[in-house]
Amino acid sequence: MSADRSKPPAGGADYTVDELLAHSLAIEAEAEERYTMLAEQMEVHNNDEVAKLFRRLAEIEGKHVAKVQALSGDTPIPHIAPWDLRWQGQSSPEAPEFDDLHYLMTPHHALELALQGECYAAEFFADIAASASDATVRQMAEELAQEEREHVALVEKWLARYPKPDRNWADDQDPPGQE
Amino acid sequence: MSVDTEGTTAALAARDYKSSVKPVWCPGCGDFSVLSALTKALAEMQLPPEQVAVISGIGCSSRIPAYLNTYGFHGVHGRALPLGVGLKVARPELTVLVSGGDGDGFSIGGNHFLHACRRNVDITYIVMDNQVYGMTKGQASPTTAPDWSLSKLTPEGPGINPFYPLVIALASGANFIARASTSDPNGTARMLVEAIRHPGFSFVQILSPCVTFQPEQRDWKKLVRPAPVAATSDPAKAARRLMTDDNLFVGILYQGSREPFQPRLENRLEHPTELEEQFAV
Amino acid sequence: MSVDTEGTTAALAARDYKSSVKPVWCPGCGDFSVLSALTKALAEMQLPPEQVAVISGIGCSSRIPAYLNTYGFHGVHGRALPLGVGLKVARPELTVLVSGGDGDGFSIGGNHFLHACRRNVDITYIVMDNQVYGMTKGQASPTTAPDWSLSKLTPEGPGINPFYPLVIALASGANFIARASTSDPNGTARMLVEAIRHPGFSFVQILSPCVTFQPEQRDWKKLVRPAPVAATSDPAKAARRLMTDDNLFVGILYQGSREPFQPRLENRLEHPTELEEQFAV
Amino acid sequence: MNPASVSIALAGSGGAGVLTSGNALLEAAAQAGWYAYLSRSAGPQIRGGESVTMLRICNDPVESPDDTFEILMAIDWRNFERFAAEIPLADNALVLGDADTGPPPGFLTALPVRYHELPLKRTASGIAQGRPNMLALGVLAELIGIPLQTITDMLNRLLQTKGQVALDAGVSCVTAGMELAQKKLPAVQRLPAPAPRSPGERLLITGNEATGLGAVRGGVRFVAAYPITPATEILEWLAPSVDKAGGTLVQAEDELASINQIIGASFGGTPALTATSGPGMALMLESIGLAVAAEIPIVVVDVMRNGPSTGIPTKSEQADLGMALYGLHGDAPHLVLAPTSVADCLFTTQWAVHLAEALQVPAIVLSDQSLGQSRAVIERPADLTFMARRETPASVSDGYQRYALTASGVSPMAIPGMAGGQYTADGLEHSPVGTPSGSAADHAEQLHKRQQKLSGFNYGRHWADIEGKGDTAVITWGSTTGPVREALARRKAAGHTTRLIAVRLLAPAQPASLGDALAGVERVLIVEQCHGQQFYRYLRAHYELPGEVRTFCKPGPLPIRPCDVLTQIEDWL
Amino acid sequence: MNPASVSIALAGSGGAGVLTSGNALLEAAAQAGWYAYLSRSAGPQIRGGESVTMLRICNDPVESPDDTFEILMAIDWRNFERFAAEIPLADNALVLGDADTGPPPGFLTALPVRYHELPLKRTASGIAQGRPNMLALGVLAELIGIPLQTITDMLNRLLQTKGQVALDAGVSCVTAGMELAQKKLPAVQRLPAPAPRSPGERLLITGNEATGLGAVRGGVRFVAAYPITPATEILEWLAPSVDKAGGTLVQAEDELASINQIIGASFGGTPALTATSGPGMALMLESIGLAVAAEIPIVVVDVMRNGPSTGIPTKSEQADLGMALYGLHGDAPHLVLAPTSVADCLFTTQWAVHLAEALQVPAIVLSDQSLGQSRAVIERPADLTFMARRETPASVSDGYQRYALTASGVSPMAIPGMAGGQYTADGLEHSPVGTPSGSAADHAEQLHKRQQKLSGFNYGRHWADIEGKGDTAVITWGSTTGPVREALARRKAAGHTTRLIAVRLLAPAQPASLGDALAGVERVLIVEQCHGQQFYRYLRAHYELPGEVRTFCKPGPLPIRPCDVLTQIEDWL
Ligand SMILES: Cc1ncc(C[n+]2csc(CCOP(=O)(O)OP(=O)(O)O)c2C)c(N)n1
Ligand SMILES: Cc1ncc(C[n+]2csc(CCOP(=O)(O)OP(=O)(O)O)c2C)c(N)n1
Ligand code: SF4
Ligand code: SF4
Ligand SMILES: [Mg+2]
Ligand SMILES: [Mg+2]
Repeated sequence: MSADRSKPPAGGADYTVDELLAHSLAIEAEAEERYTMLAEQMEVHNNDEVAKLFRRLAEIEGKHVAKVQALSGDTPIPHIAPWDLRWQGQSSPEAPEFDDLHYLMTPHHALELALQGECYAAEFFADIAASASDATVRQMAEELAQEEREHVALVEKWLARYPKPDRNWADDQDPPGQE
Repeated sequence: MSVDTEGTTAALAARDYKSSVKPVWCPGCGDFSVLSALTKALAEMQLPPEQVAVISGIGCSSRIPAYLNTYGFHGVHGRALPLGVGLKVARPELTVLVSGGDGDGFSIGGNHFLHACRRNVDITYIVMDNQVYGMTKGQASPTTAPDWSLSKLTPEGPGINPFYPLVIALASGANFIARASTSDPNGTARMLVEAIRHPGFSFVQILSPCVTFQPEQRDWKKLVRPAPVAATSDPAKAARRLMTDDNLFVGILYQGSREPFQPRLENRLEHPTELEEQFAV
Repeated sequence: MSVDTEGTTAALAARDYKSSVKPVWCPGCGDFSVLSALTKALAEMQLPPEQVAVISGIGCSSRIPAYLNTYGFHGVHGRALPLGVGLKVARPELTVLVSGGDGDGFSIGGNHFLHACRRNVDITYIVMDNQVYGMTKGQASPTTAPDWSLSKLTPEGPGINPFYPLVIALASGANFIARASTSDPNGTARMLVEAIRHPGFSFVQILSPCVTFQPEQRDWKKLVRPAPVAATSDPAKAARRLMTDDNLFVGILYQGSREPFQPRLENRLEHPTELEEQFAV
Repeated sequence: MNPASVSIALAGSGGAGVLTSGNALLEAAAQAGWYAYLSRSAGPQIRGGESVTMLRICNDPVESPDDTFEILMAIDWRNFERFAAEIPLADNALVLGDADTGPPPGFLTALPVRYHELPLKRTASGIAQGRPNMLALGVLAELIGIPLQTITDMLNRLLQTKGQVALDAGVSCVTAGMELAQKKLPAVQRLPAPAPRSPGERLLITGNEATGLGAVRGGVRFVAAYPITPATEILEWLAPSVDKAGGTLVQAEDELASINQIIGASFGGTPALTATSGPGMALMLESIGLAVAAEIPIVVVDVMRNGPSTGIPTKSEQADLGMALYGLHGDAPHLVLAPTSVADCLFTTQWAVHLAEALQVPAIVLSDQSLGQSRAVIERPADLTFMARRETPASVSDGYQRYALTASGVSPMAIPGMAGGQYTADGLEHSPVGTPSGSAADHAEQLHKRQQKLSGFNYGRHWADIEGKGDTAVITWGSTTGPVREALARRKAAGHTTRLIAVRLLAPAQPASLGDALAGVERVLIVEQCHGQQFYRYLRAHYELPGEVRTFCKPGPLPIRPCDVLTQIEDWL
Repeated sequence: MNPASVSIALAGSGGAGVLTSGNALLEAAAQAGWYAYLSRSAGPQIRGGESVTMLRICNDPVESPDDTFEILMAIDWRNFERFAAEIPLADNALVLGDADTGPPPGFLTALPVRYHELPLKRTASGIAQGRPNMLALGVLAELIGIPLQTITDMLNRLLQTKGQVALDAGVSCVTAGMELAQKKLPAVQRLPAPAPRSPGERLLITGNEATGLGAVRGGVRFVAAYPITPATEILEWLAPSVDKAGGTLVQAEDELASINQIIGASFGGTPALTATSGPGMALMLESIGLAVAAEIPIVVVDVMRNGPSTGIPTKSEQADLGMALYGLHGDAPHLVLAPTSVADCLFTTQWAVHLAEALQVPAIVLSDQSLGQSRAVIERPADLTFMARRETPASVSDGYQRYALTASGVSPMAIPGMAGGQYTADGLEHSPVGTPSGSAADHAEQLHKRQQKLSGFNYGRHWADIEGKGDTAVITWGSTTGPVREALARRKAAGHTTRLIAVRLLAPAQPASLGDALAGVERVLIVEQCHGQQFYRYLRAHYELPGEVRTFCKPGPLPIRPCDVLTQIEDWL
């Protein structure tokens, strides 16, 4: 039942400003936390290269959190329970899903995941911008979408540096349970 | 815990419930998602971490307490539930969660599962079900399919009827019964909140893939779907519904209203030596 | 064993299955009736006593093997089922019966009950249910009513949901499930014959009064009545029927057709040292 | 000379009421001011079996059965031969039976005893609601010299719920019994009159009840258990009592659950206990190891019965010692204690709670069927200071280390609810913070800490009961202390001093203290009630025993009697 | 002089394949004709963690790690410091790393070693499907002197299912590795060429596999078990093997089930075994007591890991000795045996099956992680005569007594199916017929019988490995035998003889035999791998130790090395 993570709720993306802020904050905070957890996983599994990438991505998302907070100015962003956040997928558009990880993954894989997340986020905000009735919402969403698009470009640039690994990349030389 | 400038304690965020210990789970393991859902649930409830205890047995999944900033107890294999029951009965004001794996809970711990459901102490039991013994490197657990032949111990498959946790929970009298999936961490978080809030024994089975020994479980996210009907408080209805269950419906199956088991704990003695009088000659 | 005048072995009578040991049970105890029904069942089947093994745990009811002229094993509390499973799997040609009490089988032995139902080895499990621990002088068992307050250990009653053995047996996958009552020893004998004949794991709960610690159970004979419908092989139907069960209907509830668990036990080696070749250098 | 004590056996079958009248006699003797000690033995039937009540009455505190019985009274003789070995009769003992219920067994009348018949049944049938056992009570009261008034007072209390008719019947029967004795029986030499006592000065209690009382006094407020003979009465007493004290008792589904429930409760800060017997204790060992590793205080009482396996569930033996000392896997230091008498069940259990809490460690208390199910008059214990007092951190801050290395080895323990103290208790080896660790250094450190907190603690004088002087010492433990003590008292009365060392703290071993206690000793006799010399092997393993060493080692179910010990010593010297 | 052995550590993380290439190297060395011994250590992660494979190659059979490593090769250095304590390096050791995966940890380069860099990753990336670990294999093969052909043959076998490309890649990598070594590395002193061997003369096997093999050879045809580290591989090997031999393995729901399933099967006449580790064994104790009382032969293998509680599940220690010896409640005599080497896992398990069956008693076999998970080249065992042969009644008639008192204490056991032999096996104390009995006489008789059948049996010379002469003796057991034996061999080479006594039969104790073995000894050193002196306490309890006694007692997880033992002896003398 996996739906498209990039989409706001079907037939009802008309967020208020508060809602938009709450959603964007949740999306960015989740992404920051997720990347931090993924970096830890790679550290524990001695995949330093990917760990560093995830740390870097976490930092970027951290800045995004700050950015959203800045957007809201002095008015506190209302809290929405995670399950009341509205989008079509089961998890937030931007953060990679836990089960997409592999301990032997390469930077290429990591960046593909990141790229997917950034694209989803960009589309998500773009969709809102396109369908919102409130002008402030439209403008804010467009701003956020633009930001995400910049990220997409950045990640695409990084990705170019890491060619697709050969298809045996996940071959485990010491498969578990072999002893 | 973040403190705002006025010096009053600000709201707790999910990350405030995480400890600094890094999980040893395999990247990709469903248990990460459970950890994330659980911290979200605790944050939503704004439970002070020191008022929460998370108790587990042994297994990959049972390592979860150390990754949380609550009180924790990583006990022995199969005995998490009685640890939790003892703690809750003696300290009813605490929020007690018990968590672990399908091997821990349904194989060696099966008896405690039955009797914890019956006893209905107000705790929440979270089983991260991956249909395998992850920690001991891939043997069949009670929920494993009879023809799963990847374990050296049962090279032709365990060959026995799987254990259906929700059915057993219902048959034994659990007060809240639900199934969640790691592919929906926010939905899982909500279900955990409801489970924790519901008085009495709450049981949440979470389909949590073992990417190492059951890699095909990555497909679960494509297969799970919401239960077609809402929670019921009628055991008979719940039972009927379970008959058509393919173990991939997620949602709250049953919410009962049996009174939780909780002795009063009220001292009625001036001094313990009063108890000697009955023997005095 | 009676031998007829021609020197050929005559039919075995029920008494040929009794040993010379006199039961220590309280006069009036339901277990006498179970003993009688069991010997009748064995006689009806004309099973050679040496081909039958009766395995038990600890409790008043668990004393039954010594009163029989079959092979017997009076094991430790709660572990009769694994003793029986091990014996049957290793010696499939024997008829293996496991018997005991509700405390032995559902409290300390609950996990083995679950897993024996699942494993479906071709044995018959007879539980003499008196809703009490007779042997240790009257404490609540899992099947005891929550408000039964005659035990000093639970002076206000155990206060917990009773264990429903038939429900759990069905939920865990037993292949034959029935309830009998000591007030009808012949009906019980017939049910035991059917249980023994039915392939796979057969479970028979026998309502067997403890006249000493549950004297009101003497009234069971007035209350039990035959199940209104015949046995089914459809678990869903059986489950529905259990929803209206008041635990006093006697009869066969369910007869399934799952294949029993029985490894082949077929030597494919000329000599065990063949197994060494894989290590040879 | 007046006799020092009188021992009476009261036999009967099928609801003859020998336990009721035995207990009534015990209570009356206690009310009259004597000390007394009652034990019983019964057939395998759940009810209606043959049984004997054995009572010893004395002017001084009594903790052991005597060598022989002066009086044997049978309401009937059914299956009496099964008890023959348990009731050695004194020469010239008074044997009383009722011809109407059948003749005494032949082996009895062949003994040098005085057999008398009493028409108990017939006399009782002449009294409305009359019962032979109440007549027997009257007979015995008269023989011993308990005044009718004392018995009447006691019956008034005992039967108050049964109504006036029952009470009248009781009094009539007792009176008739007294008359029968006066008319039909020779006078037996009576005990001296007891010293006057103020009421409430002493307790009439079983070892199992005393254990429960010690637990509550020590601070236990959570109990989880699974019934098992002969430990169940501890639980039966505790269920309402711990509830009154603001705690609770949970009947668990099995011993695996009960041990883990108490560990959970204690993790939560509540002193917790379970009681069981050998088979149940065996099931608990894995989780007791968890409490060792995670440093959670708990108390586990094992009321020993005859092993191995199910053994003889209703009889006494001291053969779980090895399991209690060594039964945990890995290096798992813990406490093992054993009460030395019915009275001491109270003290030792209370002390065990105190020590377990102070040292954050499991304490195993080895009682046995004989201590647990015997009922005795004991001195009322002082309000001892040994209470549960667990060290908790004065304040918890970010760097809190649950398993910090401290001078004593005991680390202050945060309790759920203390903000900032959050940690995860773990059975995996761990660092001082509690994080799992496979490092050799962490393992060595924590092994050392857990051992040293026990070995470095000052247990004071209670580690053993040490009495007497001389160059011969008897070392014993648990319920055999009573008969040994009595044997040595007899030797002393005969002018020979012998040392008694009854070890209360079995683990950790106290070699220096035992060394002191044995200074100057040339002969050591080791007395224990088991077959496999478990105590002797333990002593050899952990202590230096001076001079010549002999063992007296006899399995249950028969009790060791003072004369058995005396014979061992006298044959040697 | 040629070196006696060469020790190599191969480190790497995250699927670098150090186990695969370590095993390949082991196999190649074995094929080449050497003896070898491989062990490994890994982080707590289930997969992808850091790990080291440790290999020792030798001209003679080898049963112990050496004091130090001559060669350390790292595919990468991630988390290597965690293993530092496990890999003591020889002075001048060759340390090899790949600069492309990062520099070696500072503490390493500070040591007096020769550090060389090898471009493993880079070279591998130039080969289709090339892998650094295969290069490392080539480097090491070249250093040791294993011919390319031997490696190629071995790769042909190992990779046959992976296809030609993988095989070609393997061969290319190994060849490239050999060239790298020739070009970049100094020559190391090589072992002498191995003696020529006929194929199949020796086995390459882990202790766990050898245990399984011993079980099947002994006659075991039913196995029930619950997985646990580090015993699981016994079960993994047995599952298909016992099936081929006409038996079966059942994965049970828990250890309580597995122990009772094997008791049930053995009651039915089928020799039966389970394998577990400390925590699981603790759960089995109650039921092992049942097998003692009911006299049912079973074998329980405990592959020990670090305790207490969950401890360190993947590491080795000898601290379950106390539990194995004394952990049963009541007086419950049984057998405890321990293999003294990887090879001996086979013999000792087979002998245990034989003894258990002959004596109708449970036998506990104490292996440990180090024996169980090490893989070694061993001599192929002779077809030993120790087989399961249970005494059954020649004919059964009405008066059949299952627990008859016999001269040996062993009573012929009827097996279900034998007409007329019907009896009820019982954990309650019983009469010779098997009827429950609470009588003191029956209890004493059966206790005596059960003890005497063990103590009166002639175990022959296998009770211990006894080697050497002299007035100093080292007593040890289990896996520490290897390092002790090697230490004493070194002393002998230096002209000093020392006795070795490695006890294989731990219970029942054999005091007379040990007395003989110790004749003339003045100094005894006791060596064991635990914290609580369990073996020393056991020896004190059951044996007389002559002269001065010292103990060398070190907990896991670090192995005891020959030099540790040597130091102890040399510091003393
Ligand atoms: C008494 C005991 N028996 C066996 C084990 C070994 N053991 C550790 S974890 C485990 C199974 C874990 O499976 P599960 O509970 O499903 O957890 P997962 O690793 O799959 O999350 C087993 C058998 C043990 N630690 N203790
Ligand atoms: C390990 C263990 N725990 C507890 C006991 C004590 N015990 C003996 S029988 C029994 C309960 C028996 O109840 P049930 O099985 O219902 O049999 P019943 O006597 O009612 O026929 C208990 C708790 C024991 N023998 N072993
Ligand atoms: S082995 Fe399976 S369950 Fe364990 S951490 Fe890895 S993926 Fe998760
Ligand atoms: S106590 Fe109850 S169950 Fe036991 S023998 Fe007596 S009546 Fe039967
Ligand atoms: Mg699992
Ligand atoms: Mg019962």
